[in-house]
Amino acid sequence: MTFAFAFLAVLMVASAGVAMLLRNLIHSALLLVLSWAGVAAFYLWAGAQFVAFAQLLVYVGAISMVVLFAVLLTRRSAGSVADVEPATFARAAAGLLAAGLVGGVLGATMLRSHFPTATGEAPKISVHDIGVDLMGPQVAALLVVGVILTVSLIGAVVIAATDPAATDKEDKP
Amino acid sequence: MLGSGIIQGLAVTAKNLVGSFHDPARFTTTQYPEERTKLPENYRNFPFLVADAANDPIGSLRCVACQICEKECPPQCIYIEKSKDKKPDAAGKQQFFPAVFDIDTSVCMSCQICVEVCPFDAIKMDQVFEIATPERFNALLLDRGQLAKPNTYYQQIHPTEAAEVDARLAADRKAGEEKAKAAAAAAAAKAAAAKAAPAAPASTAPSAPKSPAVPGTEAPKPPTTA
Amino acid sequence: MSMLNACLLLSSALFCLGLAAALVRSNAILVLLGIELMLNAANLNFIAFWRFGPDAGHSAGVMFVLFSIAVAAAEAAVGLALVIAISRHQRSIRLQEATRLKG
Amino acid sequence: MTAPAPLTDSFLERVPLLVRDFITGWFPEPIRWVVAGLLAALTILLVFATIFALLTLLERKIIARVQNRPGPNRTGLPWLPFTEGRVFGLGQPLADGIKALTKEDIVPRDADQVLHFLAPVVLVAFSLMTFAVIPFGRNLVSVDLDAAVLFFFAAGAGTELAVFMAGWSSHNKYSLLAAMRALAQLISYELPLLLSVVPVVMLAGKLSTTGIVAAQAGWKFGFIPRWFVLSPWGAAGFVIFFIAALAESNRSPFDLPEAESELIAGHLTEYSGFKYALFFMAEYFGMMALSGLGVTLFLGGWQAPLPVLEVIPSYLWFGAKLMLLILLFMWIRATLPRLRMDQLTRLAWKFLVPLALINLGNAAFWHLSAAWPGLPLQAVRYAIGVAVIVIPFFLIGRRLSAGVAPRTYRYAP
Repeated sequence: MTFAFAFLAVLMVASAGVAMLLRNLIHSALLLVLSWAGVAAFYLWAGAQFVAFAQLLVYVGAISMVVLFAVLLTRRSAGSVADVEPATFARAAAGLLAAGLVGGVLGATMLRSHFPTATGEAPKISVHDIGVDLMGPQVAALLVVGVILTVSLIGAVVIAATDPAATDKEDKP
Repeated sequence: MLGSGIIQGLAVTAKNLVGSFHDPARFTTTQYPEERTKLPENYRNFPFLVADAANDPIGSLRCVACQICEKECPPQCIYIEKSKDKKPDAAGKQQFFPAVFDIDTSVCMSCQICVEVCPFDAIKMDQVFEIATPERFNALLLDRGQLAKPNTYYQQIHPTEAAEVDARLAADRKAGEEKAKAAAAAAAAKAAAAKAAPAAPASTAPSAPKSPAVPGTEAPKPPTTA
Repeated sequence: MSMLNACLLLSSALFCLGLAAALVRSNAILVLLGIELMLNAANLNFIAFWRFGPDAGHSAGVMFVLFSIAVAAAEAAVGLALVIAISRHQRSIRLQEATRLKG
Repeated sequence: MTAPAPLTDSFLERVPLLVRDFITGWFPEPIRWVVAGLLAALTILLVFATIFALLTLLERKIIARVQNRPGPNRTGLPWLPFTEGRVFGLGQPLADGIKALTKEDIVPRDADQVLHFLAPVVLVAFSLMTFAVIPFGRNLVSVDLDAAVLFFFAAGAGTELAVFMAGWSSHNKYSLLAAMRALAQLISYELPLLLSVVPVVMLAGKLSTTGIVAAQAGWKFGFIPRWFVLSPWGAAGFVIFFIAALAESNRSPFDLPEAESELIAGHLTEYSGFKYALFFMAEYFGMMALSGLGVTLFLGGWQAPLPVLEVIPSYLWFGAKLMLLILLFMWIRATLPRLRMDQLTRLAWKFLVPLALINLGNAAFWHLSAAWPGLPLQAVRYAIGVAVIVIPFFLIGRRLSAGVAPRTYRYAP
């Protein structure tokens, strides 16, 4: 139990950390996919089967695809899959410092505070329960999410679609 | 309707799939080394030498080493050495024979000119197309042992043409034999007459050696492959 | 240290990595990926509390993660559409150069 | 998986479970479930690898017959007696396997070595994982998950990633183009695939594959099976599912990622030897897995089509239905030419997705009208169900094919 958790934790943190350090964008994205899969495995470990598969489906199946597609569409030449040059040193240092501070605060808090925990078996939640919950108490949220998804899909298409006037201007020398 | 074309296409392929199992008109493949389609009669590739006796092909070649084909061959793929001695041919007449008869099939262009010029119907076109060899030089150079094939084989691969040739040869031979017989008879009669009347004039005597005894020695016949 | 604390530590580590990526990297896609990672770290907390919290078995944690995943998908779609639009307009996805709207 | 075989079933029905229990019986209790799991994985691997080997031959034979050729029929098994060494070319898969194994494995110098190696491994691993949730027979499912359908698609998502990895890591223009095509295609067709599955989940009320098969049990009037494919929404859903499955498994006519006339071999261009064989295997595994899911969701899973035929063990029925779908795959491959990229995406977004959405409403209507009394009302219900899906089909079809069909050819009938 603990061993599995430790393994997953190391997998997630290591792959995410290496992903953030790599200069090759595709490698970063694929390593992040591994990290997301690790999160899904964590859900599975915690007993949330449905959420785990949903995570896998959405992150590994959909978001990673979109990310990779974006990488391929935005690269300018064959070599430029490798990252654009990093920010200035000062900016990087500031960013790292901020992240480190947040991490320090969070970590310290986690280590010191004591949360009441329930001991015992993993709570059972079946797909049926989730369905009843989604259609019952959470139906308003479900509808809102549906609207958000639709709007964002249309918005994404509109934003990414080529503006005919703009391309005409660009193409004509 | 959208998709009707797809259904039509599926029907066509299904018909082919089923038909290939029972309809020989659809399924035309022959399993080559085991099954063979019959070659067309006029198919030809490389020449071979016709021999009259099946049990001794080299000994009974019709070829008399006249070397006409060697001279006529456009790519010059034929090489002949005439024998020093003579031996009797099918009709019993003394003839030269090819001591060496080589055809380089890597050079031969299957033009059939050798067949057309041969006055003795001794060289014909073969139908053997499985001529792949593991070696480039000697294996493609055929000597008279490999080239000699019996007349029965010729009758098998070119039945119509072979029948014509055989009929002509037989007629020639018959004519020759009759002439010889007539000549012999005449000679005998003459001898008898001479015996009976030694004083009779000998003016008819030289006609006997002039008469041809073998059909092959007659004037060349036009080739019959047309 | 209880299991819950361990999970929370893990999630804060992931969160920090995501934050660092979002702040330090200048590639728009990597920044977006960092944000996704932060979102995942938050989701991890929900599941951790659902699993080990005192009110274990209440489905709110799972529900929240489900909605969060759905919204993350929408966010990724819009974000990457924006990245593509930016790259089309300024021929680069360096965020430092996307300053056209600066006053 | 570790449930014992119920004694009510016939002996033949119980054979696989009995064998499993026999083998797991050798091991101590605590690790029995591990052994059972490994056994299931091993069985799936062996059975489907064998089927894969035979399918490669069968496919070549069928396509050959469609083109009026005999297909591979010479490679035999030389040690078999009385066959003169050739049994319908049954040795061909073996020969192909040996060839693939002994070929040189070439990795391009500029390739991304790690990803280039990982791609086929990931692909085969994920496509094998999908078999875990398919019930191959009564009580024959490796993992009876609560959210099995979701698992199936989640695992299937990994294969898309692998195709991309293969295409990108090869450092080859054609491979990269193929990878992009594959991504666009898989994203496009994931949607109709999922949308065609949703009605099934909705009416069965379950995400578990065993539950969905159980929901299709029983007979109408005592002899018509209650398979989903026999209802109007089920038939439409099955067709949509099947088309999307063709595209998802990169099969002709949707094999754009490996369109040999345009992209050499697509993402497989830089692969050789055993890695290529793995890709080939994964394609067949994907095809079999999707067919298996189609059988489970729409064709009643392992259930017999007639009550009388239930004496035949359920796994054989599943195999027969699976074979039927795979033959359909091959038949279509032998018939249809490859689509163009724009036609491909148009088909998905303008035709399949709207129809799948309408079908969702259709299924809802079917569900709500289940209690209509009397045979005439049921007939009306059926007619409405057919009309709801056929009328939009005609309308969308007419709009899509406006100006392009029917085509007339000057020199062909």
